[in-house]
Formats: sequence, C-alpha cells, structure tokens
Amino acid sequence: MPYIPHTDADVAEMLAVIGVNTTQDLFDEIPAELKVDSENMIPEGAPEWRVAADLRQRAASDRTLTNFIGAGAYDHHIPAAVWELVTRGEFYTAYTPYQAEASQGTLQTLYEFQTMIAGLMAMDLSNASLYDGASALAEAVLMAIRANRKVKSKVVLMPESLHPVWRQVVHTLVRHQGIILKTVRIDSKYGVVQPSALAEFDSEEIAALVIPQPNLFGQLEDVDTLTDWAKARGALSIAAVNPMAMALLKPPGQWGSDGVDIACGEGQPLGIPLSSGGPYFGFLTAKKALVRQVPGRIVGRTVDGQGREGFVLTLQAREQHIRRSRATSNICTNQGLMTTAATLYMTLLGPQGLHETAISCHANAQHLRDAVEVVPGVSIRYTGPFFHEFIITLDGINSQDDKAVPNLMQRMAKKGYAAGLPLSLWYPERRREILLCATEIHDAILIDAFAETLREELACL
Amino acid sequence: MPYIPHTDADVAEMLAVIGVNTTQDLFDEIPAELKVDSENMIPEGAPEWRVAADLRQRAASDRTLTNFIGAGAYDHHIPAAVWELVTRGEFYTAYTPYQAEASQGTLQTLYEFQTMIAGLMAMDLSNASLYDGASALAEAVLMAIRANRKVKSKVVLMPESLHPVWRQVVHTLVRHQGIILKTVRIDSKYGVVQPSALAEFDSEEIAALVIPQPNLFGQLEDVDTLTDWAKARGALSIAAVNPMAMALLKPPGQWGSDGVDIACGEGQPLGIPLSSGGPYFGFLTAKKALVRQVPGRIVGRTVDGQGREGFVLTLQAREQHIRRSRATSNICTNQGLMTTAATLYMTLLGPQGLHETAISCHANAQHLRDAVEVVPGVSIRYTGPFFHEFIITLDGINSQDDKAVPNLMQRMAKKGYAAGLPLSLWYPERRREILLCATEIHDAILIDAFAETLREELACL
Amino acid sequence: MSVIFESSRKGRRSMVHAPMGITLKEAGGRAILSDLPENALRTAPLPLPEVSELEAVRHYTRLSQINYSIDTNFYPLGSCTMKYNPKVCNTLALHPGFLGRHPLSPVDADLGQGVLSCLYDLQRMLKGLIGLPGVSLTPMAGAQGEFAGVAMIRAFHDARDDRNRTEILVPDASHGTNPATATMCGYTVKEIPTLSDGDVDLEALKAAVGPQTAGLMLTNPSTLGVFERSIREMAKVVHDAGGLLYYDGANLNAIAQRVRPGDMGFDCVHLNVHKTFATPHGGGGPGAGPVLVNQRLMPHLPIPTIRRGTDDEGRDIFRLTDASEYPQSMGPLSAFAGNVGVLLRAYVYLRLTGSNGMRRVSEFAVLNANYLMKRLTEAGFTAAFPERRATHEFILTLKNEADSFGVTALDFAKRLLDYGFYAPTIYFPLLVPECLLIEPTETESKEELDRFVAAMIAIRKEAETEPETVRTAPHTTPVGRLDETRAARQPDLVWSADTTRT
Amino acid sequence: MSVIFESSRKGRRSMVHAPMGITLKEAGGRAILSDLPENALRTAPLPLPEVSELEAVRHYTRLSQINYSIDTNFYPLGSCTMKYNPKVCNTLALHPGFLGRHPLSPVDADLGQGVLSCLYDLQRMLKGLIGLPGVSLTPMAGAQGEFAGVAMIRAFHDARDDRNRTEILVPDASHGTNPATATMCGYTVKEIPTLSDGDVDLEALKAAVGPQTAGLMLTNPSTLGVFERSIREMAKVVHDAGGLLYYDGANLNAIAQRVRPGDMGFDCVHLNVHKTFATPHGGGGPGAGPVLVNQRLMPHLPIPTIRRGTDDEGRDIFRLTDASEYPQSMGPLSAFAGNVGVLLRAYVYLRLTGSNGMRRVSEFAVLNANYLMKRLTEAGFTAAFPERRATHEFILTLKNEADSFGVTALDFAKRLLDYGFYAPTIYFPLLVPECLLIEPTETESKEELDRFVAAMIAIRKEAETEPETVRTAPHTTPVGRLDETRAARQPDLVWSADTTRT
Ligand SMILES: Cc1ncc(COP(=O)(O)O)c(C=O)c1O
Ligand SMILES: Cc1ncc(COP(=O)(O)O)c(C=O)c1O
Repeated sequence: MPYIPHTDADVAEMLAVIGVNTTQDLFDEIPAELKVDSENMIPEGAPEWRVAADLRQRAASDRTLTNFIGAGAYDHHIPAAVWELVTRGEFYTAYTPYQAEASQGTLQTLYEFQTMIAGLMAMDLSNASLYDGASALAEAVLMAIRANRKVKSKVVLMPESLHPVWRQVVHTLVRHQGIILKTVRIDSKYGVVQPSALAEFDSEEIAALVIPQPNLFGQLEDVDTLTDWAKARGALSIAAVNPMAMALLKPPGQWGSDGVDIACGEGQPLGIPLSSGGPYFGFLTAKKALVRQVPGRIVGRTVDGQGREGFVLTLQAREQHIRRSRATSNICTNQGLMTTAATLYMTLLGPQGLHETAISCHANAQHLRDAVEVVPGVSIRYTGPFFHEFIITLDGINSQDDKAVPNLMQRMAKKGYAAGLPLSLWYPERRREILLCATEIHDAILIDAFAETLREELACL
Repeated sequence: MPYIPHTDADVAEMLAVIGVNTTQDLFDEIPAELKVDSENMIPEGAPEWRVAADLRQRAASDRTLTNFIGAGAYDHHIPAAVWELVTRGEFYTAYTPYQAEASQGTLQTLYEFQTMIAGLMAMDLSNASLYDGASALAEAVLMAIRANRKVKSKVVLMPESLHPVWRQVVHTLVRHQGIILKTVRIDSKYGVVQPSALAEFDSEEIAALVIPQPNLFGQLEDVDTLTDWAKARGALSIAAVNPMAMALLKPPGQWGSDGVDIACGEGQPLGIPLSSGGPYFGFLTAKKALVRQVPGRIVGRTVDGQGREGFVLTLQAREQHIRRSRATSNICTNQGLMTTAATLYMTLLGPQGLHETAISCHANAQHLRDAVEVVPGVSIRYTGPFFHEFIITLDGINSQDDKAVPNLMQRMAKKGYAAGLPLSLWYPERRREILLCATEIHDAILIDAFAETLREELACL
Repeated sequence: MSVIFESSRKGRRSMVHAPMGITLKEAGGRAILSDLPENALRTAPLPLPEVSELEAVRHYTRLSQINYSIDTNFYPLGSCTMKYNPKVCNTLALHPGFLGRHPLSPVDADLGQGVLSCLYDLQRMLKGLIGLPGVSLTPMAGAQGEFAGVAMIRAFHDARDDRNRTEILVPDASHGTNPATATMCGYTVKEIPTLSDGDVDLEALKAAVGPQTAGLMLTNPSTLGVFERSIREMAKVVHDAGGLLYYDGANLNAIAQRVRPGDMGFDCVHLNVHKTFATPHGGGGPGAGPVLVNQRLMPHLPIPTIRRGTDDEGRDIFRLTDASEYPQSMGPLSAFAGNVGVLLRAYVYLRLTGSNGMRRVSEFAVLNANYLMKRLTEAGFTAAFPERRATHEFILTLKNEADSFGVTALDFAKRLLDYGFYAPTIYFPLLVPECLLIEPTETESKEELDRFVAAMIAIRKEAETEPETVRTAPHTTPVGRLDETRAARQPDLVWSADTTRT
Repeated sequence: MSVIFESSRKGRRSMVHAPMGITLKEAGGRAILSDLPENALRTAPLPLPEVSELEAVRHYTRLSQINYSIDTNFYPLGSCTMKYNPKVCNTLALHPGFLGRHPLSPVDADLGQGVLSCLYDLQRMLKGLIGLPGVSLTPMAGAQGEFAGVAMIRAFHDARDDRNRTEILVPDASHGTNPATATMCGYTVKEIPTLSDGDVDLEALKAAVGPQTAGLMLTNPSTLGVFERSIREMAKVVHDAGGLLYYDGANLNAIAQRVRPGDMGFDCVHLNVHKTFATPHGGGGPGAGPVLVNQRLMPHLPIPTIRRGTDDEGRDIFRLTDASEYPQSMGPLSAFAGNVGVLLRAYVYLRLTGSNGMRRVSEFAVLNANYLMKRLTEAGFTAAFPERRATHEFILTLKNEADSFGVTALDFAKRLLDYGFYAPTIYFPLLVPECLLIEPTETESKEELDRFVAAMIAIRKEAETEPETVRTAPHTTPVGRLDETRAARQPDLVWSADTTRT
C-alpha cells in the first residue's frame, strides 16, 4: 500500500506525454534477464490500522524496566517540549540544508547548537554532529593524526578505562590508515590512569592521547595531568566526555594549562531517548587552529546582499562532495535532528537547570552507592571521586561462576529492574562486578526500594 | 513551579515603573479580610520529571482492554497523521478566530469541516461544532422549537431507542423553556419505532420528532416513514445519527420525501480517541432556511479589499456576545480542535476510505454476531437490519440475578476484554442483555478469540 | 489558500487507509451488505476530497502556518487568558493508556483507576482553591458551567417550592454567556449599571433585588479589569433577598490563591480550565468548566462526579457516581463524563504549578497588567479606569484617537497584526467606547510587553501621519481586511464545485 | 531571526526543569559536592541561553516555519529521494515501549522481544529485496554503510592474504562518499570515465582493472539518472580480475522489486533507508545504511546482527549476536546497535508498503521522472541524456541558458525557491555542466509536476527578459542570497556576545 497519488487517468495522460504504452516500457533499458517478479520475502502490504495494532503490541511487550544501567546511554528525563517541537514536519522532513535561503530554520538551529556545545566544552568551535560518541572519537583520532604535524608517529594512546566498545569502534574505523592504537593501563584501586602508566610511554613518539571523563567506570580521571603530559610530549589531547558531566565538572577547554585540542563525546544525555541505542549523536569540538581539519558539516553565519544575517553550510572544501578522496571524512548524512533535540534540551534547562540536573545525578548516585553499600555481600569496587555511576562487587559470588550474576539480573528483571550492567559483558573475568548508574530521576524512594529488592534477591542466592 | 519568565531585575524595574514597592501592593483594592494565605488542598508544585513519572504510571495502570463496547463511543483506528497535525502549536494554541486575518488556518479548516460534514449528512449547511452529541441534540430541539412557527405546541417526541443518557441530557438542557418531551415506544421484536407507536400521537400537536439512526441498540429505524410522518404533522424532524454509519446508510438529507430539517450527532467516530468519554464534539447541520436559528459558531467565505478569498466567523448576530439574552444559545467555547481532527480524518480516508471503513465495521459486526450466536446460552435479541452493534441475551442467566452479568464482565476483563455493555446500566430490568460492537479493527481472528473466551466463561457459570 | 476540495482528483486515495488493505471491489463489494435493505443504503456520493496523504499533510501544515497562536505570537486577548500551554500537559494526556480507554469500560481496583484517580485529585484541588465543598467536573466549557450553576440555583429554589423567583441579575458589563445562560434556564435578565469607577452600582443593585430575584451572576475581578470592592455588601444584599450568587470564574487568574470565591460569599462557581489552568484553546475549544458549590447546592450537582470508596475486598477504588446517589441532581450534561482529556491537562498543570505556584501566577499576571497599563498611559493612551489598579487585565479607550485621527479600535487591532501581535479584545465590554481589553498573562516577559508598547506608540504615530495605513490594515497577513458584511449578507458556508468567486 | 542567545536574560529560567523542584541554593548547594575535588569542578559559567519555556517554544516554532520541507514544499532534490515520510512511522516508533528501552537492558523471551523481532523481520525483508543472504543493520548512514562494505572487501582480501590489491575503482560520476570511503579504508582511488550516452566506459574499465584492483564501487541506476546497461559485463570484468563489486544503494527507489543488486553481480550493498524507505532526513539525519552481502563476505559483517534462537526453556527468542559469533567481523561501527529508531520507521514503512507496493513505488518514481523530463524537454530544456530513459531522476543541463542569458544553474535554483519549490541538486555530477539533477519521487502528483514545469518555463522567460531578477534571487525567502565566500573566509561558527555585525 504505497503512498502514490496517481489516478488511472493521470497515468494514461502521463504515458501519452512520454509516448509509451505502459509503465513497463519505462524499464526497457534494463536487461530482461535481470528482471525479477515481485515474489520475495517481503509480505504483502497492510493497512495502517493493522500495522499499528501489531507494532503497539510489540512495543508494549518491551516492558520498560526501572533502569539502573548507564554505560554510555543515560536515562534522563526529557522535557516534553523537546520532542513536540523536534517532530514538527518542517524540521523532521527537511534535507541537509544545501539551499540555505530555504533552510534557515535548520541552519540557525545548528549554529545555536554549535555555540551551546562548544560553550559546554569550553572549546572554540564545533561541527554539526557525527553519528555517535564512539564514531566521533574515531573521527577525532583521524583528525588528530592529520593535524599533528609536530610528531611523525601515528601512535594514539587510549586508556583501559575508555568504554571497550568505543575502543573497538575506533579500531574498526582508523585501522586502515596506518594508525597504531595502544592501551594505557589503569590502576586497580582507583580505576583511573596513574602517572606511572603514562611513564611507560616516555620513550615513544605519541601523536595523540585520548582522555575519558568520567571514564567507563564512572571514575574521574586526573585530566589536568593527562592533558599537560600530552602537550609536553607534542601529542594532541582528545577528550571523550559525557556532556551532562561537563555541566558540573571542569570542561575540556580548561584541562591542564591550555585545554585539550579536541573534545568529543556522545550527545545522548542531552535530550535523546534511550531507544535501544540509537539514533543518538556524536559531537566534536576543537580549538580554532584545527578548524580546517574538522570532519562533517559546519554552519557559519554570514550576510545577504542587503546585509541581513543568515546561516550557511560552510568550509565545505573539507567535505567529500567537494574534496572527494581527500576529504576530512566520508560522512554525509549526520544526526541533524538529534542536535535539534539537544539544542532544545539545553535551551529549556538553561545554565542553572543543566547544572542542577548534573548535581542531582551526582547526589542520587551517592545515595545509590550508600544504599547498596550496606546490602550484605556488596562492596564498592573503586575508591575516589566518581560521577553518576560506579561498580559494585558481589563478594558472596564465586568468581568462577558464569551464571550467578546473569541469574540475579533475570530475577531482578522479574521484579521490574534493569539492575545495572554485569561487567562480564566486556570483561569476561570480572564475573562478580556490576556497573550501576543513577540520574536525576532516581529519587531516594526509588533507590531505597531497589536496594531492598537487591538485598532480598542476594539473600536467596 | 509556574511558567513565569521574570527575573528579579525585571520585577524591580516593573514595580518602579508602576510606582509601588512590592507586588503585594497591587492587590490593595481587595478587602483585607478576604485575603487568604496559600495553604489549601493543592500540593506543592513538582518538577516536570516527577509529574511525568507519576502520570505515566497512572496511565499505564489503565490497561486498555480489547474493547467490544460501543454505545455512543466507537473504537476506530485513527490515522497517525491526524493527531500529528492537530497538535501543531499553531492550531493547538490559537483562540476562537476573532481576528480573521490572523486566523485563516483555523477558519479555513472550519469551513472545510462544515462542507464535509454537511456533505456527509447531505444537508445544506453546518455549524462549527457543539460540545458533544447529546448536547447537540438538545440544541437541535431548542432550535426546532424556535424555528417551527407552524405549530404552537412545544411537544417534542423522542423514541425509547434513543440513547438514554442523551434523553436525560436533552431533558436537563431544555426543560426550563416549557418544552415537553414525550417518549415514543419501540416494539420488542425489532427494537425500533413502528407506525403504530406514532399513531398514539395522532391527536396531538407535535413540534418536532427526533429520529436516531442507527438507534442505541444498533437497529435501523424506518427513517423515511418517520421523516414523512413528521412532515405531514407540521413537525420538524431531527436526525440524531452516527456519522460513520452515514458513509454507508442513507443520509438524513435524503430521508423521506424531502429530508430532515436538522441532522446532528456525536462526531467522535471521525478521528477522536475514546479518552474516557471526551473531549468529543457535537455536530449540527440543517436546511438552508433555518440558518439564522443555528446555535454556535459558523464560518463563512468572503473576500478582502483586493478580492482575495478569505474566511470569517459570520452570522454573529445569532450569538451570545452580540445578542446576549436573546441569543440562539449560550455556547461560546466549542470543541474546535476536535473538528480539525475530524476534517483531517475525513480528508485522509476520503470518500472511498470512509465508505469502506463503514462497510468493514458492518462486515465485522456480522461476523461477531455469527460467532457469538453459536455460543451456547447466547441469543440475538432483535431481528432486522443493524449497523455495527447489536444486543445479545444470555439465556442461561436467571433474569432476577443482579450479579451474574457484572461477574461475567469482570472475568472477561481479567482475560483482557471489555466484553460489551451490560444493558442493566440503563435498564435495570434488562439483566441478561449485553450490547456488543465491532468496528474495522475487530478482525476475524480477534472476534473468534473473543467468542471462544466467552464460550469458556459462560460454560463456567 | 485554495480549499482542499480544489485539489481533489477523482479516484485519488491513500490505500493505507483502506481498512481491508484491498479495494471494496476486490473484497466482493456489496455482497457484504445483503442484509441491509436497499432503501436504507446511501446512494448519494460522499462529497469528501480525494487527495493523497502527502497533499493532506501539506495542506494542513501550511494552513496551520498562517495562524497566529500563543506558540508563535503574543496574544493579549482580554478575558481569554492566553497564557503558555505547557507541552508536557499535552504529551502526558496523549499517553496510550489514557487515550484508549472507553468511557464505559469496567472499573474495579485494577481497572480505570489511573484516569479516575487523577480526576479525583483534581476535584480536591479545585475545592481548596475555590473554598467550596462540592464539585462536578463535567461541564464542557465555561458557558456550560454557567448553565449548570444557574440550573442548580433554580433547582434549589424549586426544591423549596420558592417558585416566584423569575429574574437573574447581571452587571451591564457582564459577558454575553451570562444573560444567554439565564435565558436558557428560563429566567428573565435584568442588567445592573456600572459606576464610573468601574464598580457595580450597589444602590442600583439594592433597588433591583426583590422576591423575584433568583440570583446574581458576577465576575470578580469584573470584565472591566477591576476588583469589585463591595463584593461582600453585594452578596449580603442578594442573600438577604433570598437570591443566590453565581461566580463566573473566567477571571480567576487574577486572584488564584489570594481570594477564594467561596469566601466572597458565592454559592456557586464555574472555572475555565482553558484559561486559568492553561489548557489549550485549540482555535475555539475544547475547554472544560467545572462547577463548585456550597453545601446547599450540593444535592443538585450535575452527574457524574468522582467518588472514592472501597471494593468488596476492601481495596480503595475511585468510581463515577450515578443518578441514584444524586436523586436531586440537575442531570447529566453530556453523554459520558465531560471533557476528560482536557481535565487531565489541567490536572497536570496544577501538579506542576502547585499551591505556591498558583499564588505566583496571580502575582505576575497582575504585575504584567499593571506594568503594561502604566507604560501605555505614560505613553499617552487613556485607561478606562485610570484611578484603579489593573487586575490581570485592563481597558484602554481609544476614543481620543478615534476623534482626532478617525482611526478606530478596530483599526488599531488590525494594524497590531502587522506588527506581529494578535489583537486585544475589542468593543467588549460594550459600555466603554472604542475599547481594547488587554490581558498579557504571567507567561509573557517584560521585553515582550515593551515591544507591544512600542508597537502601540508606532501605530498612534501612523494614525496621525498616515491614517490610511492603519485604516486599511492589516497589510502583511495572508489576506487583507475581510469583508464581514458581505459574509453575513451572502452567506457562503460550504464549498461547492460551482461556487465561482471574483 | 535573532539567535536565541540574544533573548537571554540573566536569571531567567523554567523552574519545572529544576530537577529537585527547588533551586540549588535552597537545596544546600555545594555540600552535595563535597566528595569531588575542587579542581575537578567546573568554574566556567555555562554559556547557555536563559529563556522561559514559552520563549523557547516560540523561537523554535518560528524557526521551523522558515524551513522548506517535504511537508510544506515539493523537494525534487536529485539523489536524495525526498518522498513523503509517513507520519505513522514516526508515531509508532515513538511508542513509550520502544523509546524507553536501554540498549543493554536484559533480553529474554519476555523482555526486549518487541524491538528485536521488528529488526529481525526487517533483516529478512531486506535480504529478499536485495537478493543477498547476509545483512547487518548497524551502519548509521549510507556513507557508513559504504565504509562497512569496503572494509569487508578489504577483510576478504586480507583473509586470503591477497595483499596487493590497493585500488578501488569508481566512475567519475560517483558520489563523493565513494572515493572518500575508499580512502578511509586505505585504498587509492581510480576514476573511470563515462561515455556520452551516460554509461560507464567499459573499455576504460577493462583497461583499468588488474591485480591491484580491490573492487569497484557503483551506483545503478547511476547518479546520471540512467541504468548501466552493461552491468553484467562490468561485473564480470571486475570479478575476473579478482576484485569485488560494491553497490551504492542510494538509487534503489528506481528499481525496487524489479532488479536485485545481488542478481546484477554485486557482492555487497548498502541501502539508504532515509531514501528508499521514507525515513525522514531531519535536516541532515539521522539515517541508517544497512549492508547486505553474499556468502563470501558474510563472516566479515559488522556486529551486532539480530539472530533468532531458543532459550533454555525452548522458547523462541531474538537476540543480538556478539563478537564470539563473528570472529572475522570487521568490527562494530557504533557504541550499540546503530540507529534503531530509524530502522523501526523503515520497518513500519515496509510493512505498510509491502512487496507489491514496493514494486509500485519504483514504477511511479520512474513514471514521474520520465514524465517530468519529457515535459521539460518539450518546453525547450536540454536533457543531459536525451536518448535515454530517465530512471527515478534525470539531469538537465542549463548550458544553453547560461550561454544565452548569463543565468546559471545556481540562479535557476535560487529562483525556484521564490516559486515555492525547493531546488534540485545542482552541479552534481560534476561532469555535466550547469546541471540540475531532478528527482520527483513517486509521492508527488501530476499537478505538482505540472506546476514545477510551469515555474521552470516562467524562470527561463525571466532569464530572457529580466535576468537580474533571476541572478539576484531568491527574493521571497526570509533572507536573500547569502554570501558563502564571506562565510568561508571569515568563519563565524559560534555566537558570542561581542560579535557585532553590519
Ligand atoms: C467573562 C467570561 N465569562 C464566560 C465565558 C465563557 O466561557 P467559555 O468560552 O468557556 O464557554 C468567557 C469566555 O470568553 C468569559 O470571558
Ligand atoms: C549516490 C549516493 N551515495 C551515497 C550517499 C551517502 O549516503 P548518506 O548521506 O546516507 O551517508 C548519497 C547521499 O546523498 C548518495 O546520493
């Protein structure tokens, strides 16, 4: 049941104008032996009511648990106004704004986005989005390699505390360009990179250092030291940060003596629903000097013939449609609509609202930690400052038992909880550890009920 | 947490301009002894995330049953485009279009609505909505009394087969104006008005006759005979119809030799969600001669100084804001946004889609009747043609037992069904009867499963 | 823009809205209808537009864009309280759980409690806010609330067999729905004049009341934008004569959480949730007009209301009352329970705003109105009641401007549209010549008010220097000033293919 | 319009978005932060706008209104397939059950099956449509699909230790993402010329292939709007040389359900669901670019994919695959599983449209393009390939107009905006001078196409009689022609309070 307006009379008239008898004739340049009939694995089309009934049932069956998982995607409240506006047809059904004069809505919103996210990172400028946080980090690595003319090496350091899937994505995306990724180990008490770990690279030429904040485990890295270390070595520093955290923590533009060179991350916390992992958006901000190395779209402000301000896609000479094989990236379609959502999110919360939301996340995470810490059999894995997530160890569980934590998770799910992320998903040997997260929506009542359920379920083990 | 933009600086400046010290001074004309402090039954305001979490939980707890109830509100599929567009801010947050030039969106939509609903009824004209079907019928009765200059009587006949709550609403709204409502009885085999029932009023002066189609029981009245009877008596005829049915059945403008004088009804089937009973909208259409007796807003087409077409509220001399105590009705705010939805609904379905939807309702209702008729203990109450609902009698149930049907309904609800409306809600003595309804979304699979469950539950009785 | 019917093409349709996924012909056509008598069937074609879904979306998207609305423009329409309608109220009310519930769906401790608990909570909040113990949420707008109120007053008198009360009093500045409602309830209407300071003439009221007085309908603050200072005396006068007092709650935004209508002496109150509680106007509705009453009117409340009780197993349960519990009810006003979806939005608004928030609402609504009145009068405009405080709204009279420049309130209103503002209410109340009734509401910023003042000043300047520009306004809207006389004289109310226009 | 920061006022905020319902000061302020080292905290103020919710709603509502979009305008942007985006796809994808699910939420027979079953079904449908047995939905746009494809080709050669293949071939008309992708995968790019009839030069291709050839990236129909007739020969040439064939699926709308890329000989395919399957472009994204492969590339698919299996109790279960099941995978491309919400919309579209429907999609996409090409050439415009059938799109060259009137393709494009049309793609492909690449899509009506033709004719007339009007267009948009050179020379990429403008 396709969306086709043509009446039979229209078709007849149109064929007559073209000068063919049937629409089939329009396909006469296609070699006959290649043509197929319609049979295949797509079912027949169905009316809207039937598809809607089926999909609503499927969606409802994904019953949403009270969620204590973070690990790269965070369960924040999104003001209703955000998506009421984002889904307006004029935003939702426009293309990449090639014709600037007919796309000022999209372009100005992107310019405002660039301003907001650059401000949040305390960096000079931003692009108009990349696919997601992980791929944005890969682009940042490629960009750093292009930009770093001081050192000849293509070695990039990434700490063990960086999200392991992000590390894999970076590997996937940069490996064909001769870049060598090396891992900086973390210490086992604080779960962060210590100067001693950096010292292992003292004799190597390093092109760039990636610095996560907070890191995968929720722990805060000593970002000033790391940034200054990179600078001293002639390496570029790349921050990979949670933007919500940056409303509370020192932003990358102010790390160390001079700030990082590139700051990127996952934009999802800024108004994007969890939605099984996407669409989210990656952001990438940088120092002014690097502007011509930035990948992706960038919007700039300019004027028209009468001196009126307006907005255009700019610096396009970096991009694939102009520079082709020598472009800064192959990206074309990005995650535009998601940045519209983020712009609205940041606007509605404002500086105070965003700051207080970050504080509230932190306060609730502290409460969560205190509440689970007193549950028998639970201990807190790392010492030191953290932001809105942390790891617990289930001491009572046999560290060789592959099934214990998954079983616990299933039982917690039956009680309505997504009870954190079992670390064994990424670190098979860490069978007793769970990464827990709280945001502003996890108030004391919710947390206490969760801790109580955890206590009961652990007692049954 | 009200929506107030003022900063402290704004307040200070504004107070200075006004020339008072505090905002409290602005209330100094209110007698001191009347002022209250804020304590009362409203709780403190809460942030959006907290209210959203609470409301989502409450909404989810209203778990929606597979619904076989009709009885004045019908479970149709609504194309998604309807409410995506209706809730656009420019429609949603506009007022009644007093300033026509700044309200052409609303006005043109209403004009299109008037055209569509008048066309569906095959009547000359329509107003721009009333509150709901029941109150629209009351307004139609008042209008008929005003308009009927031929007879002096204020007697209005309403059949027993008219929705009993509608009858009460009419009574509530017209009783203070000397109008006398009389009931026309129905026969017990077909559930409709027979000529013999009308004959009882042969010696009376009658001002108007109300004709429901289909009637409360889903049965089809002999509308031609009723309309002609009214005409012959000098009474005005008022149709009270389901607009979905009019896509299949003969519309009121064509009943009898000359059509009815007024046709009204409940607009809910045309794209309005069930939503526990409202907001819906009433519609009222009429013959041209009655235009100045119509209650409520009416939109007309006109031109501007340059001859460009545009739309305005018109014939306002009928209305309360001009004519005050002599207005055709006290209505001011109506159900505008709902008619926007109905306009979109009718536009998206189009003539063929609406016709086929009505047919589909009918086909499914036939299937439902056939499926439950063979369930042991069930019989069909009335003979004769019906549209999309009908009554079953549970023969096995003791006709004095007040609890049997309610218990059955509760057990069906546990299985996920709203299993029709027990007629005892309105007719306490009809303890064994249930009104069942099917629409286009009740396909054979759904109906067969329902019938099977009914069979099982009846077997347990 | 051309009307949708002009885009119609025979045979065009959206097949996704064919309920069977095939056309009727394919489905076997009329066979399905064999049980329906031929003469019961429709033969007249359905005169609906035949367009694609894309054409429909484009048409109505574009139409929406040519509306002014709160979401796009300052909308200082007096008496209408065009404040920001929080998006979240809409979003939550559209939850599938609320939308999909049939009004007659079974209710028990596990079913239907979501929506009913919200409505019950709303009833409690409104009682607190108004200071009256009885409530029914069912009226579907202010005017239906008025009907409910006056019908209850009548039921009260009737129940006491006090049948000679045939008259309802209203101030001459009252809203049209007040006298229209009194008529619907079978009363004659007597208007009470207003004093030059804006208060109702208490002496005239005293002279008017008597054994024929059923009641008085009053808005306070009044539609003149001032607070009736002698409200307690007025109440006493009416009550002493055996009449009751009806409060039109359209202006509650000025006094929420500061003065309670119950304390002023009113027996009965309606509220416009689409004003005070920020539910949208939707281009004309729907709204909701809950009524609140004191003890003596409670038996007459319209049904249904929401009650809390317990089920057979002793569990808490919210349910609708039925007629048997209200044998003296004035009756039902709608087929089900009123505009539930609108009431849910109001409930969400009140939960967000809260008690202290509502107090701030009235504080800032009044601050904005007084600031705007002061700025405009300082700029040389004439307030109708310059000695009085503005409440949440105030009146300018443009009589001077009309006399000096031949430019009327209507012209000012139309010209404001060109400046990007919706116009204030004009020519209401009728007793103030060339009046603008201006209500900024608490959700507008000082900058927006300042822009409005600047526009008013600019227009007066134009009135002086180029009056034709103002008299022929608007100029920037999709159509120019429309010919209302022609519309009423030659009514064109439905489109037809053979209507031709010049 | 002024930028949002210019409306900002110190201290203004929406308190409903204060997560605690009170301000930080009231909450005890920094005490909560005592466990965080002072030097880890932010001291720089957050430079976000301080506005009310109403101001935000107004600002972004008005901004949206100045966009052209499918919902408001014909949008014949070649290569972009700007067809109607059905509203229902959005509505269903926004169901709270889909939106609220965390990507790492537990999966079992009762949990997460809704979304995973949809994705699984989508995988099956795409395999049928493309005629290839392997699929991964995870790439987040066409270009990432291309990356996945070329990286798989590389993985394939590497796995066979065939390491001298250093070159990727692309036609000179190829989309910029093709060569850019090849570079990202470490290849050098060689361009193959196009013949004057629009087909790739087969002889040149033969000459170019060799042991250094890793593969060929091809769009068919090509970006020139014609079907490569010698596709089978081309495939053979490349395969014979040991290279693989990559299919850029951007133009699938022309051939859906008629020719399958798998049958043409392609080893690997990406799709743009935001083109063929009508998911919205959102002003630049998000899209999704699923990849499909034949047997030999299957081991290298990007992870995760969706598999059907059974749980411990033997119940059916859909789940994501992990790295252990794809030891030779090229790796993951995103932190989770790609743009799931976009894929859901595509799935709904395919369920609605269905098999026969997709066949009609290509039929009418091609009918509209050929009709439009014919009307325009009859009106005197020059098609780039007049002897060829148009596919779903076609190219006009305005070289004549440029030479005769000094009015360029850019000028035509800008002037079309004044007529209410978005402009076709211009200056792509680069090899056709002054070109317009026009793609009407199947969802536009004949009337709309006729209006477009009329506008083109009118503009050419203007080019002749008043060329300045065209050269300085657009004139009716909110801003006139913008100075792109200045934008690039003096980049102004973020707003700051002290940026002043003339
Ligand atoms: C003072 C006053 N009373 C009554 C009403 C009628 O209320 P509604 O439009 O909700 O019926 C209004 C509405 O404008 C009003 O302003
Ligand atoms: C022919 C062609 N290939 C590839 C792409 C890139 O796809 P995407 O924008 O989804 O990355 C496009 C998009 O415009 C295209 O037209």
